[in-house]
Amino acid sequence: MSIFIDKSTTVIVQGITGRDGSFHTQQMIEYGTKIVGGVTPGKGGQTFGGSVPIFNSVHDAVRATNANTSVIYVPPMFAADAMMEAADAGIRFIVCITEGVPVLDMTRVHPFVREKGARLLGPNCPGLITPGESKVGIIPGRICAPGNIGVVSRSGTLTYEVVYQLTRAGMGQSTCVGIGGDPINGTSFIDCLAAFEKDPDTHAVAMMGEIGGSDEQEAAEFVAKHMTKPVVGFIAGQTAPPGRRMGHAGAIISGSAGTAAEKIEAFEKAGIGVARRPMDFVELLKARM
Amino acid sequence: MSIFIDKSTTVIVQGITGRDGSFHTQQMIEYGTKIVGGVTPGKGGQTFGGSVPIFNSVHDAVRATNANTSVIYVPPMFAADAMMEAADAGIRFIVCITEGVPVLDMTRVHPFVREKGARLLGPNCPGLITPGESKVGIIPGRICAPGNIGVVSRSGTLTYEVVYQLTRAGMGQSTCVGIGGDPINGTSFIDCLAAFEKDPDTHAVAMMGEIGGSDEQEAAEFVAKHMTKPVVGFIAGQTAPPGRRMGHAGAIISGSAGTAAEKIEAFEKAGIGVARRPMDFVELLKARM
Amino acid sequence: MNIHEYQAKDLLRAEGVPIPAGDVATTPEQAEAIAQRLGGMVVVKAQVHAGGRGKAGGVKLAKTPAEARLLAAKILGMQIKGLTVHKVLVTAASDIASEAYVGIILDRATRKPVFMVSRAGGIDIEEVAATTPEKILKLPIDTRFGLQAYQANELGFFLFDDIKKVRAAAKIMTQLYAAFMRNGASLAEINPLVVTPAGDVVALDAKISIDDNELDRHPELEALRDETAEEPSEVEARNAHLTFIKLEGDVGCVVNGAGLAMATMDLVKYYGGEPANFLDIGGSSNPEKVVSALRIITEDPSVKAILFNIFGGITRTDDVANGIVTATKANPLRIPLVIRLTGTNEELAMKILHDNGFTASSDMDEAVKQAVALAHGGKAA
Amino acid sequence: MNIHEYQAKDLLRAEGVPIPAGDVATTPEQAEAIAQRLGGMVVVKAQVHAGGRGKAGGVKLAKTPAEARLLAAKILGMQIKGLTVHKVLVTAASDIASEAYVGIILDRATRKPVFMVSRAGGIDIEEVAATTPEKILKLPIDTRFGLQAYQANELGFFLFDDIKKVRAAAKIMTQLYAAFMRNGASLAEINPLVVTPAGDVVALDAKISIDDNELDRHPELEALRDETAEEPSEVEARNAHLTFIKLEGDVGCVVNGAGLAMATMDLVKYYGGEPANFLDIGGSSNPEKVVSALRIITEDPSVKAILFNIFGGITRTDDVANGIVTATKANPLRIPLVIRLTGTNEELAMKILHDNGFTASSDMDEAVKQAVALAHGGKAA
Repeated sequence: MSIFIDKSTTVIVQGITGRDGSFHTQQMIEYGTKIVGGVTPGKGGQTFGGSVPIFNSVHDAVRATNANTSVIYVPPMFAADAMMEAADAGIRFIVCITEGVPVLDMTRVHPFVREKGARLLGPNCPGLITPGESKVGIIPGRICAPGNIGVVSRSGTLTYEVVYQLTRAGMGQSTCVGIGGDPINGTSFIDCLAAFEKDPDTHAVAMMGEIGGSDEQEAAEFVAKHMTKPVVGFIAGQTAPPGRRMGHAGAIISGSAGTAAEKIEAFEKAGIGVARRPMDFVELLKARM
Repeated sequence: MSIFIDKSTTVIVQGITGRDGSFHTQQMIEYGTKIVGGVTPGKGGQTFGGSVPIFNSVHDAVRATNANTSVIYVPPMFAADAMMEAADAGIRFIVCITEGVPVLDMTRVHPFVREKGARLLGPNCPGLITPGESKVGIIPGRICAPGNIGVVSRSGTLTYEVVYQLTRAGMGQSTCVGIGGDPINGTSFIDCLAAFEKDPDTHAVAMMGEIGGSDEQEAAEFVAKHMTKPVVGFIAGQTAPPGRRMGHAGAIISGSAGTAAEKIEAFEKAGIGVARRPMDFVELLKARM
Repeated sequence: MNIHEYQAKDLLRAEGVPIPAGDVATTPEQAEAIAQRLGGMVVVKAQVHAGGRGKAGGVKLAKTPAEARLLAAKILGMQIKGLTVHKVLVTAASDIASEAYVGIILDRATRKPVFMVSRAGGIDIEEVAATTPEKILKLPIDTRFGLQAYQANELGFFLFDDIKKVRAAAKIMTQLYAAFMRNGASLAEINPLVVTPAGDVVALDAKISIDDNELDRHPELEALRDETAEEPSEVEARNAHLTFIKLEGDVGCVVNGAGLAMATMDLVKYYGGEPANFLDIGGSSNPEKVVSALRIITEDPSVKAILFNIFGGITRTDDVANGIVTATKANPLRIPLVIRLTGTNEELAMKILHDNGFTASSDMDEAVKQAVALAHGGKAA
Repeated sequence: MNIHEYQAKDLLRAEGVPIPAGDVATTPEQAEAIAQRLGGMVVVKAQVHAGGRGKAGGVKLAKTPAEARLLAAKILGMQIKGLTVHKVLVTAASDIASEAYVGIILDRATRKPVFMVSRAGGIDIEEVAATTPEKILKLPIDTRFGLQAYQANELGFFLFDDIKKVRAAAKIMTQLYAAFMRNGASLAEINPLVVTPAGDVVALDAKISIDDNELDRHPELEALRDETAEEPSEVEARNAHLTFIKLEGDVGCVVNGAGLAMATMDLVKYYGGEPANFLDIGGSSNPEKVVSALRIITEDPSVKAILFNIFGGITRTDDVANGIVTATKANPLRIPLVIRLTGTNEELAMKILHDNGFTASSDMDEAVKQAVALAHGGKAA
């Protein structure tokens, strides 16, 4: 088992003929992901790599392939439209890799996708991988191994770092999910934690947060209330300078300054193991399983 | 029993100090409706008629009075805002009397109200009355009498005409609802029919439709499928000239020209008694009860 | 509210829709001057609020400015579906490789603006809908989110195969939707949307109807109203805040409320008569409205009897009675009048009428029968 | 992206927000001329991307144009929080009866723009939030529907009792929201919103931050960027498509990905060092970016050692290796360099580095320890 994707997941790629889209489509196919189609308006009728049919629209692609999942590699100004198109076409799980999506766009995309009953991961995320079964996005397959650790993270390469260490220590993963670091995104820590809690093949969870906002504090509360499985967490940004981005005003709204210290305190209060260094996950998880 | 309102309904009036609002508030109070407050921005703290408190906003009014129903008499350019304010403030049943609300406004108001879980009646409607218990809107109380006929209509004065005849014939009403004639409104024939079907004190339904659109055809289908109680219907506009309003293009979308003949045929097919004249309701209902 | 083709095109041009150059003329000389300025072939098009202008001879191709003048002279003053042509649009002629239909209509069932597009353009879209509905794509737009790019593309792909034309059409969809929303339209149509031999996608004809309820918000649109293009009695009625539609019958009807007005007309027909009009005096009664209503109805020589049917709710029947008295004192009626009044202040109204020599009934059925009989030369019962 | 007060005021004026007249000056003479033109008392305000300008002496009242010139001469060139003042805003002085705070911020938790308003204006809103949170009203706005009139009124009533001021404030809320949405802002603030003794409601100061992701859509906003108002190394980094923030430490960090970059800085600190910067070379690797990163870091004299931490995913580690080789050939390093590389094309990268005399580790922990030791004058392990 796993969360969100497995070997039966059928995927279409939005922006399949673009630079990033074509590269990662190839990578996903090589990993074993069932890529059933791609979308590039105006290239409908062509194929990708001689075998994957290309369509003019997601609606056309879904009608022809019955895909349930979509992964998006279109430029940032087109990403909101791509997410909404996927949701409107009946895609159930939308993974948006695109970085640089205007945040105000997301204030409309989020309710749209929710109304259509779809799940959105991202934008500005590395996607997810269920090792040995399917990867949707850009997480390098060879650093992962099948196993029982659920991994969820706001960051890309930091996830790779932790997964790499887990794999080297013989601790495989059920699913690794990068939820992305944008202020407004589709799937939260809590969504992933809830899914991991339900998944019988996940025995423990590694969670990597960052400074800013209060998602990690809410996740900690969720862990305390609803999770029976051990969770180990890390917060990046203890040395980051305060107030360089939305900082303070955002903090007034959330009632939290979003500092690393605050988040680590919330983790400790919730009984979450706190990794001080990325390499601490292995020992902390072992101690709890 | 009754539908939508009864003697426990607590009502606030939006636009209570306006010409229409103040007149009809007085009428409603005299009828026995529980008017618990009014709203006019800038007149918060004053009272209407010495006893009904006035508030600056619906939020304030709901906080102070716990009203569950609102009736709106504001000018057309402010009506959309008034409906949304009521829904946002937690009002469960919103009755908009205002005529002349831009239709595009309603394309936003409708989903907003639905998202908030409220019911909207109107706009451009006479409201409703549960004889002997409560009236919300402008239907003249003295033409009604308590009883077992449910009345639902797209028109105002035509409703009065039919209700008047029913009352004179000794056939009282459970609730009389004017859903309004605007292209986009909140509560449909079907909503009312479903409520009447569930209401144990409604034994038969009188329904008055008009030319245009396909609401009556859909209502007829609903009657055929879901109603056990007798229904008698009337369609106004058999002699109306075609194509003077949205006419044809609208017909292309709905797949119906919206003529009286079409609607009467749908009624007959659904086993609905067809009143050829407003005065025919009495005999047709009697024959079916 | 209907506006003219040239006005609709101005609203679309403001959003960037590609439309051949043109200008409006009220005289043959102006038409010639415009044709001169445009150069080349022009089309002279009658500006009236009616369909079927082409079949009626209201749309003509002119090879020279002089011919444009001659054609304008013919078309100006022409009657199309009972409306006199006071203006012509003189516009550059386009070569046409193919024609499509694009429209947006505010739809009751979906509670949304709905796009309708078809490759079968130029001809009557109702006919396409009736005979080959699969040739029309209908796409409802959620106004909370607006028209999305993927939807504009879907509409474009339904019309064209070539991606360049798809993109051009998608852009026009976005512009048409913007015009629809910005102007509070209930209908906005481009028919035909043509592809020129050079591959350009342009709008050759346009029609926009404005939701009357939006006019308070859009005074600049109210200014587009062309009263010379309407039935004079309907203009007079609107200015008196009455809803009035002229018909062909002989029983003039004055009613409060649209539903009751239609039901009254139906009952006239039921008893063998023909209504001369639809007239709704609306909710709030005002003796002035009654005076205006009587004046408008009596201006129509085919009216043989007048029927009042008033169910007083908000409307105070004594106001109506006073209006009748005032109006008939100023301009004594030369045709019979049947009055039915009931509801708010009924007793007072009856007294006012009796005191002034009128009789009135409180029964609708009876009143309608009487009015029909009187219109047919019979006597009041 | 931050913009100056005078630019933010221009964006708000475009929506109709009432703001005292003013203009921007880069010389004392210009400041005098503006004061002359405005007449009466003026305020001379430093235009820098930093708070606390008043406390720093960057905001002064001038009674005469000559005094405005003198004050401008003092303020221009002044340092405020490490930033040099290159521009002053000269604006008509207003008498103040009361001050309020109005702001909109894009909020992560509600996923919406959220209005914050308070009667406690003029002072630091963070302090109000910390000590008397009940004095702040927070109102999230659903962008599908926009700011509704009833919400604008609610905000107005929170600030004022008098209905005229409530309506004036409500109108400003609508205008501020329009400016926020139209310009793709992440923050828009009026602080203080003042009431004058005459009862007028006007904006005395304004701050707008633009979401960087919106700039492709708004080239006119990109043009508002004032590079003279920023840290030069950060400008250079942005032009090289790097995300860079200068800090006070001595270990220069070059990392791919923001999360890993922060984790790397944390680990530097964990082992007793101080990071000299945050630097994210981003996803798609490009040897040029590495060259720029090294140049920017080595320009800072306080950097004592440089640490590369690259986890190759999309980033090809051989590209990074090539970048290091190219950069150090052109400008030989005078400080130690520690390289950690793993992931995509790791073997190739290691070979490139070895062939050019570099050593590299594949272990993050080890590399960070080394870099800290080297910065502290120790030797690489």
